[in-house]
Amino acid sequence: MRTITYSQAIYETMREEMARDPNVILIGEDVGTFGGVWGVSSDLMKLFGEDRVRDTPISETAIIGAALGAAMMGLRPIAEIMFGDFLPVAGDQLVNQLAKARYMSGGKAKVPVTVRVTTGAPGSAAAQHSQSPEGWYMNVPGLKIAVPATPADAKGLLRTAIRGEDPVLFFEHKMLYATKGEVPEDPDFAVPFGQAAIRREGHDVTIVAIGGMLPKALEAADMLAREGIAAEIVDPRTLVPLDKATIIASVHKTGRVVIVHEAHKRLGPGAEIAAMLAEEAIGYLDGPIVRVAAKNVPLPYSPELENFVLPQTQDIAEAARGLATRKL
Amino acid sequence: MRTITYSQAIYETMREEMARDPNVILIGEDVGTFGGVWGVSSDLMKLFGEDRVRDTPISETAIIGAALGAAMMGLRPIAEIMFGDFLPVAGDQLVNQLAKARYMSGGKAKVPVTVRVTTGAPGSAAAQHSQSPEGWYMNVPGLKIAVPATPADAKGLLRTAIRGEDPVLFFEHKMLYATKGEVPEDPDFAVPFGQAAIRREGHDVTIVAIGGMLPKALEAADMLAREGIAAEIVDPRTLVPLDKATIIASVHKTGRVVIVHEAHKRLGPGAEIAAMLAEEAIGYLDGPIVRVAAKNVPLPYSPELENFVLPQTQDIAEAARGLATRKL
Amino acid sequence: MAITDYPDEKLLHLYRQMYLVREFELRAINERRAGLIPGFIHSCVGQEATAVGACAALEPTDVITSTHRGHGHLIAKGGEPKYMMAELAARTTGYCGGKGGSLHMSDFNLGILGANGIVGGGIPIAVGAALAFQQRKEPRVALSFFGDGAANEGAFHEALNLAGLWKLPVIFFCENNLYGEGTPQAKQAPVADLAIRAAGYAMPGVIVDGNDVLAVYEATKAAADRARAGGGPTLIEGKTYRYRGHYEGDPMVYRSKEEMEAWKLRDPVTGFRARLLAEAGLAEEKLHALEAEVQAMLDTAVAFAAASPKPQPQTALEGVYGDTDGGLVF
Amino acid sequence: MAITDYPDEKLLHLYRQMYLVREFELRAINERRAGLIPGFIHSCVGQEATAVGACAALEPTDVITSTHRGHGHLIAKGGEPKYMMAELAARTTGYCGGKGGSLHMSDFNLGILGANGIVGGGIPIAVGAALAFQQRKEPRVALSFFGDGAANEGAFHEALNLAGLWKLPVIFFCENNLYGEGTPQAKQAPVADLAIRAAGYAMPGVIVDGNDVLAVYEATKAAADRARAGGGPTLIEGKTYRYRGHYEGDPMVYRSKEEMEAWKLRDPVTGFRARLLAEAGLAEEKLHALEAEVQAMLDTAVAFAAASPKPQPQTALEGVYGDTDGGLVF
Ligand SMILES: Cc1ncc(C[n+]2csc(CCOP(=O)(O)OP(=O)(O)O)c2C)c(N)n1
Ligand SMILES: Cc1ncc(C[n+]2csc(CCOP(=O)(O)OP(=O)(O)O)c2C)c(N)n1
Ligand SMILES: [Mg+2]
Ligand SMILES: [Mg+2]
Repeated sequence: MRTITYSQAIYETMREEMARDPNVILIGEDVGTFGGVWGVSSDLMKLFGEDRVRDTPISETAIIGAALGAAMMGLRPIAEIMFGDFLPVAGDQLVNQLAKARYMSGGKAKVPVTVRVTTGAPGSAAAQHSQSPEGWYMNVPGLKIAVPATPADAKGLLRTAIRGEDPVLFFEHKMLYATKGEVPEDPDFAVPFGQAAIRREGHDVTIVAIGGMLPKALEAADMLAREGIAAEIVDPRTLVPLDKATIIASVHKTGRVVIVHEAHKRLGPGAEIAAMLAEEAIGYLDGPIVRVAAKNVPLPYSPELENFVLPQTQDIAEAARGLATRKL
Repeated sequence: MRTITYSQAIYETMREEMARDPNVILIGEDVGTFGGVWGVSSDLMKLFGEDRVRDTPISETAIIGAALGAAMMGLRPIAEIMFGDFLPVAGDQLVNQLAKARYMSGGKAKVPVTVRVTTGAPGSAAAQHSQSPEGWYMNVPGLKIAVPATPADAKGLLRTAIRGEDPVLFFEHKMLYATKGEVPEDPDFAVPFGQAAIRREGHDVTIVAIGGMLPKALEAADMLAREGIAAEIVDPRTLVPLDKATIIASVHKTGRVVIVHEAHKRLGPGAEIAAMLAEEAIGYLDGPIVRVAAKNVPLPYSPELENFVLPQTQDIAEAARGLATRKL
Repeated sequence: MAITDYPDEKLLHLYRQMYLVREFELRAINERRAGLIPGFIHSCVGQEATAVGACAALEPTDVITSTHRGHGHLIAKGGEPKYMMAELAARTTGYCGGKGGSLHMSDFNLGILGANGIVGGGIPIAVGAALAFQQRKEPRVALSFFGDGAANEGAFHEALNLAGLWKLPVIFFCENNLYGEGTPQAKQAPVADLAIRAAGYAMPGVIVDGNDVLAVYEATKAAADRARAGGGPTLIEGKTYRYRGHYEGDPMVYRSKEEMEAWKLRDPVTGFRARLLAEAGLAEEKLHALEAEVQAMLDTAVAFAAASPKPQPQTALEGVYGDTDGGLVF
Repeated sequence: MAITDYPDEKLLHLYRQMYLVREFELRAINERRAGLIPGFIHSCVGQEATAVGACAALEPTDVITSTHRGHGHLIAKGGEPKYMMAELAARTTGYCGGKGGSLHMSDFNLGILGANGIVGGGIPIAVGAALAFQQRKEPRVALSFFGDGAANEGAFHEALNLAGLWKLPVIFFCENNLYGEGTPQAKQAPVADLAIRAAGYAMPGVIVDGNDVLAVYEATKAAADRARAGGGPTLIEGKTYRYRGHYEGDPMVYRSKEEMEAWKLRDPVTGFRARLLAEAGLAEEKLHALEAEVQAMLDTAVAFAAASPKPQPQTALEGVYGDTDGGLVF
């Protein structure tokens, strides 16, 4: 299988879906001429025209609202919000309109909108350009939330989002764009929502790693392996819906679990996974449920401070080691 | 001690603090002439003038931004957002500006802003006027979050918020406004943040009840008492900061815990409490951590549907009973 | 256009619709008091001409977004009173099966994309619908109703800018009823005429007498024709007044009896009725017949609502998502 | 006012400030390449006259809010290059102790309420500051800088409406540099002159040559005087141009060399220098001396930044809250 980057995988999927279905359009700030500030939309405007790839003014509320209205009329818009930090600028349209339109109408409104948005700290971008908002809308029923961690998932989950019937927040981690991986060429290759992936098998401790934390978790698992500790790594792939069964099965096997995300710890997405396990699988646990996450402070600019605030490979390894070597 | 309503307690506190400190102002939609759509600000405009009690246009972003800027200049604004559902309309000012101003400035910016906002379902108000957003901003460091459940706490926590140095989201539950309780007359009576209250002692099961759920939890405890089950009820009072010690101590005593909130279950505020317990107190637990919360669907209009979606006294009693009578 | 230039049917249709809106509201208010309707109602009594005049200028394939004060818009766009009443009564037969209520009624077949509980929330959605029409080169128009208060929300600004920029086929219809809840328009914006904001978005801004259904119709028709021809959006401001409280139960401390009485002299429904008789020469019997028909229709609507089943609690869990995902969602 | 009507010191001050802004930016860009500065920089090279002209019209007790392209605003309002450079270098001695960086620098003693990473985010904050001034009857003014792109955000609209309504002492200064990132202004708004939007908020809208520091100064002074006298807000649009990429590293595929070259003929800094010599009759030595002084100052600033300590990791946990709550917060 060929190897491409996460960024290319997203680009390809948009190109393929736009070629396949004239109802798919892309709107957002600088997605056209500029090719996206992250370069992801590249030449799509040249390929599909200014009508289907639209540079918008800097108006996040209008972007999401326009995507929603267009979807109601039968389009399948992809809306790009440049930084996850800007989602609150469009807060009402996301929370009160997009998420609820179908339900409030008694199930009649059709709202297939994919909101592509970046997440995570790219390094010294400070408090308003480094956040990981994956959890901010998990308490809002109606939205689905995808957190692809590999190029193949970026492709497969994005295809599912675009072809699906629901509003999806699709989180692209900035530090994953350049990562490479094998991606199937099948033009219908898709990854269903709600199916976690076991990224590495192990029986000593489960590490649930969300989005951009996967590479760090894999690194940590390598370190642990050298110490004789076999970590199993579960990548949930989507937070809504959440594949409880796979996570629970892994915890059943290992009895220990570390949940890792780059979002702040307090009520980050890991809190839901931990709470779910404490409710549905507490009998399988041989120790505390540990969360490794960003500390509860805004992201600072200084690299020294930022590194301290963000969860590091060492932190993951340490937490997992602590659990695995713990006397029961 | 005299008995007043939750609503009066809030009104009184604003009146007293405005009389005490000329820097305290109140701004919001219909807070003046109309006296607040919930009636809470009553005659404050008459008492303090149109300068200090300002009816604003319908512009939530401007309201929060104006409060923030005024606070930076030394005022202590109270900003009212009529329904918690509208917080996302001011999303950026809350999440990226108000919450982070102090930190981003290296601790220099002063942002004593109290955002008073209603929460909870008042009955058949449907999906955009019934939400419980207490958890939506818990993942945003910099904000404090108060969830008063009694008239005395409404007074004491509000005073702490107004006199404090930090931005506070102060959640007033619509169904609590008319509830009555004893409230001290001491003009400096204040309730510190981060100190939970034991609302009822018991040794069989802990019920952590947030905000508007307290009356229902007390009712459930009465029912359980008649069955011989002694429930201990913990009211966290503030979600940020969270009084972990009191919650953990109660769980240590009872070994069983039910967490109750009106917010949707998925990543509602209870997830953090559950995750915290699973991380810091799992050894004290004799059973799963159960959350009783609104189901993960938007709030429907029909009373039958709404009652089904919202957590009821019966649900709390059932969950607590299930834990307390469980074979270990 | 003089009233006599309109065909009788058109005039009768406009009158019938306004009368229906007015009487629907009065029925709904009654039925709420009587206990059939559980939720709040923001009635549009007094504002019938903006709803009816604007929608009369639209084609069936055109679409609207509406507001918290939306019953009139829905009826004017073809909404059926019985499904509306059933929705207000929270029945399975209602437009949203009882899930939406007054604030969220919609009928996608009729191009009614939804009332809205968020002030200004529907404006960007209408722009999105217009974007789809432009994209597919369909000769359709979207119209967004909103109040004077909504014109101060950020969503208004972003929506109008995008529409003006892309020359989208959309009409922004501001019903300026002089109040946003208890706050007079003059305390919400420093300009009395919100239509002047149109210039900031390079679109025409038009002010009409919102109590004159023909004036509203003509202004909207002109805007719709322009939009359909690729001429882009228009901002229309209809000056009108609501007779009743912001919501039913509003103590209305914020305005004077005199003001209210003065506006009632310019009643859009009875005023138009008088003109039909005096200027258009229509026979009163025709109006009587039509009024009786509307009353009968409303009797039926109320009976239909009352007789319809309440939803089964478990159905609350349906309709959140379009993909079922094998039940994994919850 | 003719250039000869200005006292020499004033002219020299304006030139010095512009020269300092320009040279600060070039140093910062260099130091970023050299590795001293870890984060992104959005330089304002080419836009010196708007920053300096506007701030020169303010009093020390007045305040500003700034943007992602804020170094010039800060320097113009009195910000010290060494603390700025130290902040860019993420040192404890920087304006925010290394927590803010380019996007969030502030100095509350100087009335600099902060750069901002959110387009349009600072506009409502300036309105709030003005509210405090009005409330306390202080003769102070708030000025908010923002770009042409920001004028399409909802926050702009809500902020201007509130300011116009309450006649707050605030100046909205739009630096229209013809682009928002890679998108030309003409593709962001359907109006070329954003100043016309002022009419929608009942405030004056003024267009100035943003590359002419005196024109900017005069327009801002007039607005500040009006604001201080209770006359309310003004929207000023300064037409200008940025020479460099949106950020350092921007490939600039979206504009032509010709366009860039044409604007360089109207350079705000060198153009003003030439006028000082030709029209104001200032001696070149004076300018040389001043330029040398600025260069020395910048040498010091860079050295200061480089020699300053990096923050201790644990200090990341400080400064989130003003009340400590006995450590309970985390
Ligand atoms: C974002 C938001 N803010 C506030 C409200 C509360 N609210 C409901 S209707 C209303 C007044 C709206 O005024 P206007 O737009 O003039 O419409 P009208 O009620 O006069 O028809 C307000 C403030 C809301 N529903 N949504
Ligand atoms: C709310 C928000 N949307 C988008 C961005 C990304 N962004 C940063 S600067 C910029 C362009 C701003 O254009 P303009 O306001 O004209 O200022 P300029 O960069 O030209 O000085 C954009 C889109 C942002 N920072 N914040
Ligand atoms: Mg109104
Ligand atoms: Mg610009």
